[in-house]
Amino acid sequence: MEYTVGSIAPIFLSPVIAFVINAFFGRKLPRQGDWLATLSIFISFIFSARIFGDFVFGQFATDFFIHKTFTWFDLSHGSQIWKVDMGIYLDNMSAIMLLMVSGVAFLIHLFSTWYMDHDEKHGRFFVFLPLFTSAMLGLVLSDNLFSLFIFWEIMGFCSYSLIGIYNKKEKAGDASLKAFMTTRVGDVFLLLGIVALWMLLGSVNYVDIYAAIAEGKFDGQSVLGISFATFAALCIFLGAMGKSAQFPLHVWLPDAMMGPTPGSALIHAATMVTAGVWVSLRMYPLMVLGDITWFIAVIGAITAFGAATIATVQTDIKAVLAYSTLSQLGYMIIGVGVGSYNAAFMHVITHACFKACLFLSAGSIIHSVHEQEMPKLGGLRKYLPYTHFAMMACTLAIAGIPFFSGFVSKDRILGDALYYGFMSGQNPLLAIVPILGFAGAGLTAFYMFRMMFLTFYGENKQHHDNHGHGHGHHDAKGHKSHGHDIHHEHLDVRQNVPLLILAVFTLGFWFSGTLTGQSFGNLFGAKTEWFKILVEAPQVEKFVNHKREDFSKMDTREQSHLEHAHYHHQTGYAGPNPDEHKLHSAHTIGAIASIFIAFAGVLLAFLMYIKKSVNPWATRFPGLTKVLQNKYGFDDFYIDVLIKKGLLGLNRGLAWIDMGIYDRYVVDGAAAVNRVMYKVAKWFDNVVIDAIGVDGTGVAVNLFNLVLRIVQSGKIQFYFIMLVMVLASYIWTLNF
Amino acid sequence: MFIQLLFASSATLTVGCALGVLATKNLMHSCIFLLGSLMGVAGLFATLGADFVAVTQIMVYMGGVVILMLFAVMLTGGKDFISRAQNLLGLPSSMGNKWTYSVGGLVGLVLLLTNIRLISNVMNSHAPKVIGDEYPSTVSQIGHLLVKDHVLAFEISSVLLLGALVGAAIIARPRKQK
Amino acid sequence: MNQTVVSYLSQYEFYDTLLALFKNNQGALAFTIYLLLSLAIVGMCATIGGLGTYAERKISADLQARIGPNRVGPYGLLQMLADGVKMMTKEDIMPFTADKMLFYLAPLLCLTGVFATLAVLPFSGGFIMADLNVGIFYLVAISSLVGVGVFLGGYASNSKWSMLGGMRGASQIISYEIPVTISILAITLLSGGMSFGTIVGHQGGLPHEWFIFHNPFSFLAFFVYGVGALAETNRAPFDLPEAESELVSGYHTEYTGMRFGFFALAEYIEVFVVCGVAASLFLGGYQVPGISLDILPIQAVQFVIFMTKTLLLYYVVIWIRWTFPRLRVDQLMAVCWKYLTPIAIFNLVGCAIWTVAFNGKSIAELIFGGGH
Amino acid sequence: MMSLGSYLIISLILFVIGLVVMLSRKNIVAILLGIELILNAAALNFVAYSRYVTNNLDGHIFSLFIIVVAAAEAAVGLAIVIRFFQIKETIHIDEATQLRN
Repeated sequence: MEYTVGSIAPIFLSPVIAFVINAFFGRKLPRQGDWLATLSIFISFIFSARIFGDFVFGQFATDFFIHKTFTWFDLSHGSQIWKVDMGIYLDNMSAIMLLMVSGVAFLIHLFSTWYMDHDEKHGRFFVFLPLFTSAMLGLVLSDNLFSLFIFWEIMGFCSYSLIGIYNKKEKAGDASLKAFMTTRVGDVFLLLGIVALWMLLGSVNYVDIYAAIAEGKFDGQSVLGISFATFAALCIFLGAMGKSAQFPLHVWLPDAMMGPTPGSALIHAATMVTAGVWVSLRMYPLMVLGDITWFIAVIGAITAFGAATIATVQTDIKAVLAYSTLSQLGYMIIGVGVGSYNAAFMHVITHACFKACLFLSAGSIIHSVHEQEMPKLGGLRKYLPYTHFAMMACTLAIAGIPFFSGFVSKDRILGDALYYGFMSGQNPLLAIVPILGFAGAGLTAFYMFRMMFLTFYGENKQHHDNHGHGHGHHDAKGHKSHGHDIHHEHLDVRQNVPLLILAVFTLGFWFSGTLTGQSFGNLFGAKTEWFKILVEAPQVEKFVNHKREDFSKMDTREQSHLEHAHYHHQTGYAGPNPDEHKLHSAHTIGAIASIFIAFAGVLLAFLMYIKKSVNPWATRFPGLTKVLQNKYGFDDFYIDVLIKKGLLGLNRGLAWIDMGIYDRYVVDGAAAVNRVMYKVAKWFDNVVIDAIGVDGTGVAVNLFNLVLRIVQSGKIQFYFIMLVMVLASYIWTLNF
Repeated sequence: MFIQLLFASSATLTVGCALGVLATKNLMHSCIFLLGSLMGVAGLFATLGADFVAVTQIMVYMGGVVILMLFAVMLTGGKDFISRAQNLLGLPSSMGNKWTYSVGGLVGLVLLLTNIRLISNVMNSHAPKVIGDEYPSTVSQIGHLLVKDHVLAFEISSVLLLGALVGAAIIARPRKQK
Repeated sequence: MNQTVVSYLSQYEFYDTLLALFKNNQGALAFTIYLLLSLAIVGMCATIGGLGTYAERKISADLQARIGPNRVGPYGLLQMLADGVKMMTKEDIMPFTADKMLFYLAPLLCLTGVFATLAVLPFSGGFIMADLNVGIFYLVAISSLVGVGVFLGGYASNSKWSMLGGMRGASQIISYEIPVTISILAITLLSGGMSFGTIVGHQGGLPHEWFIFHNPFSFLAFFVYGVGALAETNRAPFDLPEAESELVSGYHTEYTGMRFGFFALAEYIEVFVVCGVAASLFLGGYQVPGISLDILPIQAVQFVIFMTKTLLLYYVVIWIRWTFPRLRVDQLMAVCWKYLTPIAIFNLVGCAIWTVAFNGKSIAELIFGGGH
Repeated sequence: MMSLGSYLIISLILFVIGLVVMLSRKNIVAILLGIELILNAAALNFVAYSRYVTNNLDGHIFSLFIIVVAAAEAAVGLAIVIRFFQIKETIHIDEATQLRN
């Protein structure tokens, strides 16, 4: 196998070229260049598929990686290294991620060509979409934190543009600003972490960081009183929190649905939000070294549960999906925190597939019905059969029903969390992680089926309600909604094929490699449990003697030179090696519990919304519903408390100090002293100063003025003459 | 022999044209003399083996600075010339009069003497080296130096140029007359 | 070290006999060689410039279905001699209000700027006056003297038409220098050197080895260079400085006789130089297909090949002149700043990325294999 | 004939002439001409020292930067001159004394 840069670079470059062409000449192209963007992503997909095939189907061993790099600039001085390299780092994880990103992005592009047809923002949308995808692909390919940060910021900009693409709507503008500013908080920390690492190590290459961890370069280093590794890991994780919308910084993601639905699909599924998980996975050894995995797990658990509760009361179909994204991201972060490295990554992939499909289905509904408030929908099953099929498959997957992908990945995370919380001898308070995780899983099943039942089942309210179309219609389409009829679905390739393809990948056996988890029903050509075998936490010791490869050199290592590693239950805990038996029993318990919880959630939803035998929560717990509908008041908190109370309060406090203390005591007191002094001073003034001082000064100034007036002529040449003369006299008085 | 010839002619051109800049009363001629003087300096660079610097000098000064100055001279003629010619405001002529020349000459003389003192010191302390006739190519070395040792200065100067470009465009852009 | 024609000739044996003829005085011999060669080149180029006027008339006549000059000599070939004689014998008129010094200087500056570029033009492997390390950079730099000449010609005449023409000419020349220089920079990036020897040496004799077909960006760069060079030489459709219908004849309105001839000669030779540069930068220059020997007779073949390519381009330039209408001033600047410069910068970046990504290989090498 | 001394003397002459031009002219453009001469004298010195004393190319780099700075200075300076002329209708240096009061 040979890998040149030329066989990898097109993955990233072809969408960039499409972006450039669309940005400058898009208006002149037929269909405003959407076919070009789609084609470019397809090219990326082809190249990614080749790499995926080589890496996964036995070409390379588990720990194989390709690292090509060149020095961008080098400020090294003496023994201190300060350099920035740029390059490509490819391992099994990137190969899988590349295929997922390019594949999902391609389907989303294809769907968008249908969805954005006749939209006034059609061209602009297809300028940013390929750039967004290319930034994510570049982020996956990059071999160092610095270029990762560059792509990270490009994605931030693109999400800003995509969310606010309907720039005439004030809400969209607000949402885009909110997304930009909230992620910026995280980005500042990420940059801080990168700079800190650069300062210590002189390089921010992954391999250099791994090698430094293995060599113990972090030992004994501290900054601001805490260990350096903790500081750097915390900063980088805070950056990841911003991008992956974790608990305190999550407020931007639900608002991000202001953009067109395919754009949300791209933001929520394949690209932007997974970038945070991606960087946490890449920097996992640093997180372990910095001992912040418990923090990560807790943040993930809070997000997973909190978002799930909010999702249960949302009425906007896209809002439900947005909060479910938050919740699922929480699971990924739990996975990172509890050390189930490959399950967290697997959840990234499975989630990307079913969440993209869910969003595209929602887009299909919105585009057909021009309505996205669930209470106004219902009974769409017979109008949108393909959409119903795809969305049902995805809902089963996300709810964690067995044989679907969500079960495979989420169950593993939950099993590891169970072990982490109860059996690994950690702090007993950390039991909150599995508890919140399981509760969230149940809620997930509940709210997803609630959405399904409200949307596709029951009676159709569209025929009776002709007036409610205009409002609540967040996706301002270019054309007016007709208001009297649902478009019957016919098999439009661009609408339904992406949905159906993605729906196929909600089956669990693609990811677990087998249908049942045993050697029965193997996926053709792949290994059993290929995901577990191929993805493992980076073993930092390997990188100590790693030699960098020249950027332009061809990589021609043969398969025969490497042996396949065998799968161990090595899950990379921070603590002592996990007890194999305990872990296994934890997984068994977790699987049974999560199946039970999932079905309980489905049943509850069924009883509430189909049988109507249980009152919906809204009538039962109005107070709680109110809280949830306010999203725990985070938005209000940020605006009212943090900005209004916090900043304004600070201002008021400062004003009080100024007016109350300074004015009253210092100024007034000084006035009293002054009054006494005044009497003394008056005499002194009249006699001493006026007579001698002032008049004398006047005379002196007058004299001095005569000289200065000549010097300060305002004529630049005169100044120059003075300068030259001073210089000359200086030289003449020197003796050398 | 060529080098000597080139040196002699370049030095003559440099000094002669510089004197021309000083002597002429016509600003346009002054600019052209400056052009000649800068060409001479480029020739001197060439005799020092600095081929890249010499060509850059020609490129920047002839292709840019001098044409820019010619444009500036043309754009800033106007009424000024008439009023100056008749000395309406009582200020010295735009190209100087005998007073400004004598002041300038005096200061120049002082600086000349000062610098001769400096140079004589330098020449006494540094014994003149014997330099061979070879002129190795400097282009690739300068390229390496620019992106390695002097990369910071290189980047700063590029930012400076960008700033100058934008600043010049903003300062000189035509404004709406009231 | 800088390669020159003398150092090229010194590898042959007859150089030693020549040296003996000059009593082993290296300098004197080199001086003689340079003198003879520069006389030859200047004479040749002057002839080409003269023939240029003839070609222009004849080709334009052909394009407009006329006959063109046919009285003087066979096919009117001696027309240029007649023109020359006419110019030399005309009265040399100096406008009363002209700035005399600059009026004399301007045509000379134009002519100097053009003739100085001939020193680095690679007529063949050995027949190049001085293959400077900074060759192409020197050529670009020194040819900006023409802009000063044009400007001064316009200013010194002290007439409205001349002034407008001169201003237009100078601004046009310094503006179009930017895309031209940037597209040349893309080629130096590919060849890794600024000397003509290096640039031509990196190409081969056959079209797929030329830099124009090296990659998509250099293909675009050729056209950017072509358009920019047309504008820099004030050729139609960019001949605003001497637009007959607007400005009488622009910056050389007030010139007569041989001074006018200098301007015209400078323009025609500059077109030749620009075509030569395009030929050697993009079209393989003097490279002979399939022959890598370096013997003296090959030089003649190389010379013929170079001249063929250059004169073909020359024909294209004249063809364009008589085909396209003239641009407006605002269109002229828009073409330069809004289209050519961004495209040229895009080309430069693209060439850089191509060089890194494909290790400097051309498309042909990537497809057929081979190369370094 | 060619030695460090001769280059220094040429550069000195250039410098002094530039200075005198700067001081004796009252036209801002003419003063800029003088500045160009002075900058060139400095660049010449750098390159001469680079060849005869230090034997490395740092002097060349320095003179390149001088050329860069001179170009930037000319661009901005002439822009200011043109703006000044638009306001005052003159480029006499003695008119540019607004900051005096």
